[in-house]
Amino acid sequence: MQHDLLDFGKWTPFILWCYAITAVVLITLTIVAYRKEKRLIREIAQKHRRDNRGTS
Amino acid sequence: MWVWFHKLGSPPYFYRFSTIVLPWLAVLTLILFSVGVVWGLYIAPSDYQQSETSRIMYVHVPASMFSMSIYMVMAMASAVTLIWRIKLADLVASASAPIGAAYTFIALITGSLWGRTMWGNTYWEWSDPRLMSELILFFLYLGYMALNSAYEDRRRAARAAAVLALVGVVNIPIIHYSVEWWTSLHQGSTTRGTQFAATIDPSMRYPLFVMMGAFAMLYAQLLLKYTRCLLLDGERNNAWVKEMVKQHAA
Amino acid sequence: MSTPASPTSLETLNLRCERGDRTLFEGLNFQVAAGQLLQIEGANGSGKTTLLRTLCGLFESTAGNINWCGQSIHADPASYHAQLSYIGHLPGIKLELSPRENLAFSQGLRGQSISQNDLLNALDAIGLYGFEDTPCRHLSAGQRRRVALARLILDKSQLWILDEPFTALDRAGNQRLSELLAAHLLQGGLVVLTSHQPVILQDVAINRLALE
Amino acid sequence: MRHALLILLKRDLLLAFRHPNDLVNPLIFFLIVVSLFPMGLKPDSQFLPMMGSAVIWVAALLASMLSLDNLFRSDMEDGTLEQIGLLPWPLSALVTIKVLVHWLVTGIPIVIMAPLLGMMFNIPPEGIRALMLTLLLGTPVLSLIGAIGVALTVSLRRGGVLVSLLVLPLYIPVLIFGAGSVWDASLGLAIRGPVLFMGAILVLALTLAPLAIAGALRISLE
Repeated sequence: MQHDLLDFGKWTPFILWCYAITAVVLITLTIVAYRKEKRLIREIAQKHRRDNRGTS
Repeated sequence: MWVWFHKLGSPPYFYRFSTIVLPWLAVLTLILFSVGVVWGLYIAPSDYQQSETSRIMYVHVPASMFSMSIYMVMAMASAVTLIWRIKLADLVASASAPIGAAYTFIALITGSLWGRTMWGNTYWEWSDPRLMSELILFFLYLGYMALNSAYEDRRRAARAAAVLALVGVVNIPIIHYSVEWWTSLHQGSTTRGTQFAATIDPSMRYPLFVMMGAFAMLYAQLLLKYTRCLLLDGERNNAWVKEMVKQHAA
Repeated sequence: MSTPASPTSLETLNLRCERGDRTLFEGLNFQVAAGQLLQIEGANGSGKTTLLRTLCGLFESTAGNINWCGQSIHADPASYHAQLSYIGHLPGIKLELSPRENLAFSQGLRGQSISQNDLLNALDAIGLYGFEDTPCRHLSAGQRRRVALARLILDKSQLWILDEPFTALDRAGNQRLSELLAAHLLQGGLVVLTSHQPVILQDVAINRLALE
Repeated sequence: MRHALLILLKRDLLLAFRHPNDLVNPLIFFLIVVSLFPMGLKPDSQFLPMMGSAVIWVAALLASMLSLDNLFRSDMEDGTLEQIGLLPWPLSALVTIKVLVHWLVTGIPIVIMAPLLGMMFNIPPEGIRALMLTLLLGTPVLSLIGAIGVALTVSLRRGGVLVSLLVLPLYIPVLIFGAGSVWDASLGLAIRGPVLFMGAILVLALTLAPLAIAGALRISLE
């Protein structure tokens, strides 16, 4: 069956909402995970620099 | 196999292993999602009964399927935590919870939108057993996360949450059965849902499989990532973390 | 009960405890034999209470072993607990109940039947004569502690683990507790306790262990 | 050991009766919540008998949960819970006794009060019989499951709301079967199936919940 791109008749908004909400949730989850790890590494590295300066 | 599993249980090895695997998983997830979405939205035909709305299936079915499986993973990891006291198992359980909750949330939203297209005017139909079970599962995830974050001591949090996860997993079949019984009282049966996933036309089955793969890979990827975060947080004073951070900075 | 294969003793092997991500102590080795008292010293937050709770089996160590009579305390907790009396920070008595009821219940829960006479004698010995039937909420902190200490007399267990037993006690109470400890040790009992003040007992050598 | 369990039963009952307020408050709560609902409707509403079973069940569930808060808390605060944890008996047996006491002092009165409230809601006699039967089977399950939640949170300073978050979702099957069978019975339908299932849930809870409660308490005692 041939389509216009992203046109599903009267149900278009419902289908697009489904995909949009899913995308937002999943992307947020991914971004949070990646940023969290980055922040943690930075935080730990900073603490070690602080500690090293204290001992030397 | 067992040796490998055992090795994976040691934090530094796990960290190195996940560093290698993660980029591949990320690429694979991206590919699967792109293929799945394009296939599902554009190429796949619309179901002759449900018209175009069957396209919602490609997100709803994998999300609801994995929302349940992730809880099972959590329960198994919790059992391992309680029996063998393997630190990593606890982290896997804790890291799974937000992902599982998000999948459940997606399943609820898409299920309700899909239902709206079929039930007519309501977004929420109490007589749909799957949505009900999904809702209760969502509550279980929320309770697990609330308990997990209520304890300050990581080790106690892990064990308390593990007990809760196991209690929850014993309850899931009972909840499922009770909801099924309850909705049968209201005689509102629905024709939608996962049961036709196996019987549907191949032209719709393949994009569904692709999306299932995508959701699975995303879960694996996020699981590794969240576990790494918890690991770094918990072991920040250990030698291997210091070493790793130094390498990272260099 | 069958006689234990090895002599009565409590020992730790390479014990290590953590709270949160902080290591309280590690590589802790000591042994307490029959007739010995071990006093654990250390600043606030050095893990004294945690160590005592670990010895009781309430807190789980991260590594190492605790052996009672040569056998891990986790192997047969029931028989270990039957020979253990623990008095922690909290006296473990119900304020709604009188000292007499408290003791009757705590002994009953341990599965020991105690005659009223023994009960009253124990309360008398710890200096609570005339307070037997006063609800504990009307007693002072020191008196409440005495109710808890009266358990030691009645329990007849070999191992006493006491967390700051001297707090809140007056001089007379101090004296009575010291006598109680000395008598227990003389009968071949074991005591592990924490205390901020020096413990002085007649004719008894005191082992000390300092936590950093 | 049986002797020790009897002593614990006696002790907890005695303690319960030394705080008559704590005994009566959950029941008053139950009564008030149940009578609030009709006030939210029109006075001559025909929905009353329909809602009755659900309202009474939900109120029973909340009353049971709220009264659980003190199940371990006071013992935790005065150190007797530690002593109980150091007894030479299985902790799961001891906690079962404590839960039993909770059921005796809140579950049983709820079962007894329910018919009166059922009549206020115009539930027919068959429904009231079903209400009592299901409450009799269901309230012990509520106590057992609730005790798990309380045991998990007793060492936390702010446990109150958290407990309801953990416990209420787990109460759902009992609620569904309980309220559902009352409704069915009022319509003259057979309720053997759901009642048997509730019995099965009770047996399952009796076997597994004590283990979970004991495990949770050990964690809270650390």
